[in-house]
Amino acid sequence: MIQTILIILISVGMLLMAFVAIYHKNLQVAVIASGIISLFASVVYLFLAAPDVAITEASIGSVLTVAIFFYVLNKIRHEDPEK
Amino acid sequence: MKILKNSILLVLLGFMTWMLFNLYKDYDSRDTLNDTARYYAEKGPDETGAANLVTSVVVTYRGLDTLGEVTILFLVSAIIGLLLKTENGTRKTAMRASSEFMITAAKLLIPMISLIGVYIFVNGHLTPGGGFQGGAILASTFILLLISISRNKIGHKVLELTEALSGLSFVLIGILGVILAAGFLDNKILGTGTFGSLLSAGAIPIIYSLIGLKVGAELSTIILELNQVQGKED
Amino acid sequence: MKYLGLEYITVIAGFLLLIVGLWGIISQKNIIKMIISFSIIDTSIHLLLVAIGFIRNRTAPIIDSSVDKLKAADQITDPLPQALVLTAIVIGIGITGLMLTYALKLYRQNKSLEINQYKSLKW
Amino acid sequence: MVNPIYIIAILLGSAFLIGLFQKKEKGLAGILSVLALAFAVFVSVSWFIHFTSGQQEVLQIFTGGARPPFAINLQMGLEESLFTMVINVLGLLGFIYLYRDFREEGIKGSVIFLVLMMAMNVLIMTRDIFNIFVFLEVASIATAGLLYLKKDFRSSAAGFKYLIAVGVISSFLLIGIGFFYLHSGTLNIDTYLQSNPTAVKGISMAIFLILIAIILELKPFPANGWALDVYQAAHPGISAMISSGTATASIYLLYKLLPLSSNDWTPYLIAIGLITFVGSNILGIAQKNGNRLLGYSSIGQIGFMLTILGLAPRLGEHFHFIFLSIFISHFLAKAGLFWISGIVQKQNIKEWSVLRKNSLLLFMFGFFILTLIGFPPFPSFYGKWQLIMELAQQRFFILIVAILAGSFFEGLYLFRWFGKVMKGEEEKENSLVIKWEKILPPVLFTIFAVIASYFLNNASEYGHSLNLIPIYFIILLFLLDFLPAWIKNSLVITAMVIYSVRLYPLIADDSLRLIFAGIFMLGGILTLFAGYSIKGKRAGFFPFAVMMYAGLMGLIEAENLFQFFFSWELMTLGSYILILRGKKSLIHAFNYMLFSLGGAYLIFIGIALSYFGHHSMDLNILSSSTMPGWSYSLLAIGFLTKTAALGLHIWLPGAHAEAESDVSPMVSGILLKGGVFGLILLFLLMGAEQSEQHTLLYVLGWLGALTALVGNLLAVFQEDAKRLLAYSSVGNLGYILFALAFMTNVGWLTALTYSINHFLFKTLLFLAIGGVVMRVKTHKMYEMGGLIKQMPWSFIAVLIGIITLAGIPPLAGYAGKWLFYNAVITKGWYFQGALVFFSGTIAFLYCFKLIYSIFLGQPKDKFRKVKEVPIWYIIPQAVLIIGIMIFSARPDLILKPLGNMLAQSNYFPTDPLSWENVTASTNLGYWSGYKIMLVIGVMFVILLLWLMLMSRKAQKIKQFNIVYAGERPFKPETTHFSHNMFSHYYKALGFLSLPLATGFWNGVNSVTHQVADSTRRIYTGNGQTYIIHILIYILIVYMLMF
Repeated sequence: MIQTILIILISVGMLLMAFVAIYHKNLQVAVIASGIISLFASVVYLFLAAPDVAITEASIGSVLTVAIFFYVLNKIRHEDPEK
Repeated sequence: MKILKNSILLVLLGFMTWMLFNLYKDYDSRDTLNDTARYYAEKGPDETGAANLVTSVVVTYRGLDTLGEVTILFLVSAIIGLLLKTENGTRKTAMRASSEFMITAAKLLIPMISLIGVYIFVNGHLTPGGGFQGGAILASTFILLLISISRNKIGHKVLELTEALSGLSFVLIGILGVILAAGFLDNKILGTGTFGSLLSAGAIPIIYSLIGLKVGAELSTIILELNQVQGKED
Repeated sequence: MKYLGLEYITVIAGFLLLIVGLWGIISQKNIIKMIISFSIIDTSIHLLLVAIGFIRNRTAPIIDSSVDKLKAADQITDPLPQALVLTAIVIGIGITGLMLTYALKLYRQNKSLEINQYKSLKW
Repeated sequence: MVNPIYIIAILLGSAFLIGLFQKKEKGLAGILSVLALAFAVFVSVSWFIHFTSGQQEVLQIFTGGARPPFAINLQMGLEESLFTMVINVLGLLGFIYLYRDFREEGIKGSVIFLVLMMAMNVLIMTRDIFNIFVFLEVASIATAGLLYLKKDFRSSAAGFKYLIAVGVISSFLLIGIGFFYLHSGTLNIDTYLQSNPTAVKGISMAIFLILIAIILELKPFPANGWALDVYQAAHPGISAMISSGTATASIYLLYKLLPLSSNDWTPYLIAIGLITFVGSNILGIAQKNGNRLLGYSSIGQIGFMLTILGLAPRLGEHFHFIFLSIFISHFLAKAGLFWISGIVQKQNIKEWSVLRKNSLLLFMFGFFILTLIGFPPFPSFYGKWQLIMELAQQRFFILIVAILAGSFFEGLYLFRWFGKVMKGEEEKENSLVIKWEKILPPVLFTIFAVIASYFLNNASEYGHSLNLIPIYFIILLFLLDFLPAWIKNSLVITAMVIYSVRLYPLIADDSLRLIFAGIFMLGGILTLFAGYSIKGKRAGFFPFAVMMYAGLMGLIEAENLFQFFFSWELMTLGSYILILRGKKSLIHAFNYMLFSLGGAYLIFIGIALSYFGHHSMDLNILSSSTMPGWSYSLLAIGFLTKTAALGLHIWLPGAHAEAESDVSPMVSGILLKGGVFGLILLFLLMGAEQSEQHTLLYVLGWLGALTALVGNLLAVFQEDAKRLLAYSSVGNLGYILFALAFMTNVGWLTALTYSINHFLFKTLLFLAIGGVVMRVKTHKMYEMGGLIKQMPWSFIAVLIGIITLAGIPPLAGYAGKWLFYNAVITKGWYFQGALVFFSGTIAFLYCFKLIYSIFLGQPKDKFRKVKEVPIWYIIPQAVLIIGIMIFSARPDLILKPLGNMLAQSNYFPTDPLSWENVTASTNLGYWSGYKIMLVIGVMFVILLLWLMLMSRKAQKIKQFNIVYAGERPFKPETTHFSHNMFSHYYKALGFLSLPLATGFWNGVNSVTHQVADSTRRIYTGNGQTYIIHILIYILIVYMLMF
């Protein structure tokens, strides 16, 4: 039962984060929000008896993907049109 | 105008939801394993010798998929390099000055985290985790390395070498499977060993380590490429 | 009560996330946002796949102390979808990385991140 | 045999190995890649040979040490070996083509290329659904990666759109795969099929998602904007790989996955395919960018293949042949064209005229274009024929119409492009740089296409009945094109003589065929004589001249409808290119081709309709058509496009007038008879006098009469000598049609007499006038004048020509007229007869204009020194004049056996002519060509003598005699009598000559363009819109299906 409630909460959290990711003006925040979705998802995977997937999603989905996003965003910010 | 467009899109999405709901309607939770999964559960441990059945599926039964996916990362790292090549062909690395603290921390942390990564993929056939996860962790240490050490010379060469050699070995082991065992990527080219020990499960630990190295190298290359680009106008 | 099982909730969450992701991809003009939406879609599909492999009250498909090797078939969940998801996750980061590189390149060439600015090819 | 898994291992291994190389080792990297690709070719070819030499057993390749469905397995069977073979050959050549580009960019490019090839091989061989997903992703990423070869912004934008679109599509694929596994418990195709699947709603939807994703990968119209952008932006070498390679793999995937579905996809695939085929071909019409145009064409062809795939259950045993024929032509031609595009490096199709700088490239371009359109003997013709016939047999008439409409639109833009390349404005800069590695792949693909044609011809149901000797001769002429013109000309003439000798015994007892064979062969040889006057090589003339004549002869020889249509198309193609050779003939040749193409497709449908319910292709099936009204009308309209009946005539004047001097007589005097022969064949087979098709004949009769009237009337108002003759041909063919429609013995004799006459005098006139035009270098008659002194021979030739034309006794034209009156009176079509009679008098007007304006009156200063036409023009004219004389004096030589045949063979037994020596008589009167000749001859001599006696005292007036000269106006020609000669008639009759037909066709043209132009705006260029298209597409198909 606790699991169910937790999963529902996490799911709601994922959806909220998805809206943040889509609608937040600041791209950095949006990227982090998408990383949080992955993190939440990896928690769900743990509940669903999939530790392998959970580790992968956490390390690749939330850490590395976000890192790549940041590298690119950083680059874009540095290449301002005014320069 | 924008509202109109958005409402049309919403209607479209509404239909999409309806379609997916129809897919959901027929979804029913399972209470037994189907034949395929039952085979993995019953025969898997003996055939492959791996305790982690996901690993046995990923590395052996569906090894060709894994080969494909490793290839994807390999491709992506190559493509990014090609796409971001600057006009005059020279590339500069980031020259951000790092604080002493960062360097010290990195020196401490990097070996430790790398070790964790290696541990994860070496034990892929026993515990959760494996090549991808370990590789990803290796790549994270690489990010640390980039942040902490300026003008690092850990350049493409090492990464490319790791990438190519591990990829080649992967393919070669696959071919050995054809020659020595029942088919491409068959892990039984080595004995399956004692169930549950590190040196067991035939070629799985080797393949998974190679995958780990390769994934790590590839993800690092991707990051390196993106980082090098960053240095262009600094 | 049946529909309160973890897998049902996850499937619903997956579908909803998929819809939101699709919405993002067709409504957001910013290509970074489009790529974010794409990775949301990716995550949603992973959720679906893992839920498909799940069987209630069973453990992870790893033969360890808690699982009897001989009765594994009655104790573990389906390992195959998990294997598929592993593959899919790695493919996902590959594609996301490539999309981002294209975004960067487009920004360099056009100084814009708006998808409707890239219409030099049409008709 | 080498295990096919090594293809994958070697390709991938080399890719990884090249990753090790340094920049300076790029030569080595290139060699390694070529070796790896060659190895792949070797393996797949050896398997293909293995399977085609009788081996049946399919090889299963297991991986992962377990049997399917637990591990992934690959399969190598006949189909797999074929498709991997073509893809690997493409890969090897494609790599060689791109070699230099890869080299310049370092070594990573070859890595991506090798991986792409590996992915395509796996996609074809694998039997596992998730494996398909993985390697589809590999292929898409590699494709997106290869776009790096072009560094411009458009290429990056296209790459991004492509990635996003493919990403969304593969998301749906993955969902489908997941739910498929949930419901079926397996990922293996074979296991699922063997498990006797029942249609659970859930699984059918999962399969729907999988299939729709694969279909979307095939870029169905209109959800394909992303693909078009890629085609346009990518390096052409890459576009070739996408169009021929990836598409091949995807279509094979669909073929492999289709059996999964328990839903009947047939109607959906057919609809998706046809919408794509017709839709993108219509959009292609408005496209100016070469690569994008090729993209449209690619997508259209893939749509066509989808349709065939959908029809597979209905086509039964013929499916493989049809599919292969269409597939292989698309595969070879599209890759070839993209490769050529890479050599040309021009965007706008107008600028492609730079191809003319290299005749090999030009040849290959034309070759590939024609392969795409499916002209015989190119490979796709056989498949298309078989397909249409099978569809007819199963009453899918709407499909036939749609397919041919799509083909027509495709032909439209491809021929326009072709024309622009052949005749468009010359490119100034000399910028065609050709490297060996760029030219080798298309050359090899051309050769492959020839080989494919050969095999398809042998494999096709009726192919063995074809006489391929002319085709081989045409190929030989292409190879000998470097020789000087006179050698080739002699060669062709000799060949035609030999051919005639061979043919004669075959048709000796069939006077009808004999006459037409005579016209085609004799005419051919005579007109070729004129070609001796041309110096140099005359590159590219003879193969097509022979093609036209081969087609015409094929019509005569045809024993079945396949041969007939084959020859018809051959004739069309040859004549099109001959016409295109004229200086200003670009637009006219294009119009000719459009009408011919449309006409050919109508004939095609007509044949298909007649074939329904029969099991042979014999010509006789026309006589028992189950839908006589439709099939006869369509066939008739098809033939009438070639004879330029009113409304379908607008292509003729320009085409005939602007052709080269010796080509005009070929296409006017000879080629038009091809259409007449078609009509004759049709009318004969429709079933003689007791034909049920009275209405059709009545309409055709009227059409003939009106064509005669309008054609002649329009001829009157022409200032251009050749155009005048051309319009006169329209009118003359109107007579022939009118007389044929009588369906009586005398009527047909009339028509045949007219045909022979028209051949004799029109060839003569076009040769004579063509010779004159060649000398004075203008077509305008009012600019000529007084040429009788310089060109007495031409004057005589034209005089005899117009006497025959106008039907003045004693020459053969009069015979036609006499027969004509008899026929009209017997038939009772008085009103139409009067119309035709009236148009006959109009012919006097333009005949007069022709002879007067050119040869009489004041000679022009600038033409004082022109010489008589070359001897090579005079010889055939002399022969023709002799022919006219003989036919005038002894018409019985031809008409008697002909009349007997018509009477005896139960076609037209009633009211034949009765012959008594040279005198023919009906119940209305009698006529003897010989006596008339004699009488008129005597009268002529007497009158001439009398005139000479009377005018002994007449004085010659010098040209600049003040009485005649007056003041010299600013533009002297316009005051000339012959300028605007019949303007007063125009006031009275001009309304009849209003360009109604031209206006109508222009309207059709502009509407089509408008539709194309406004429809293609759905491709906004916005990647997001493309994704919305994809989503809508999925939804619509889903709603239709569930």
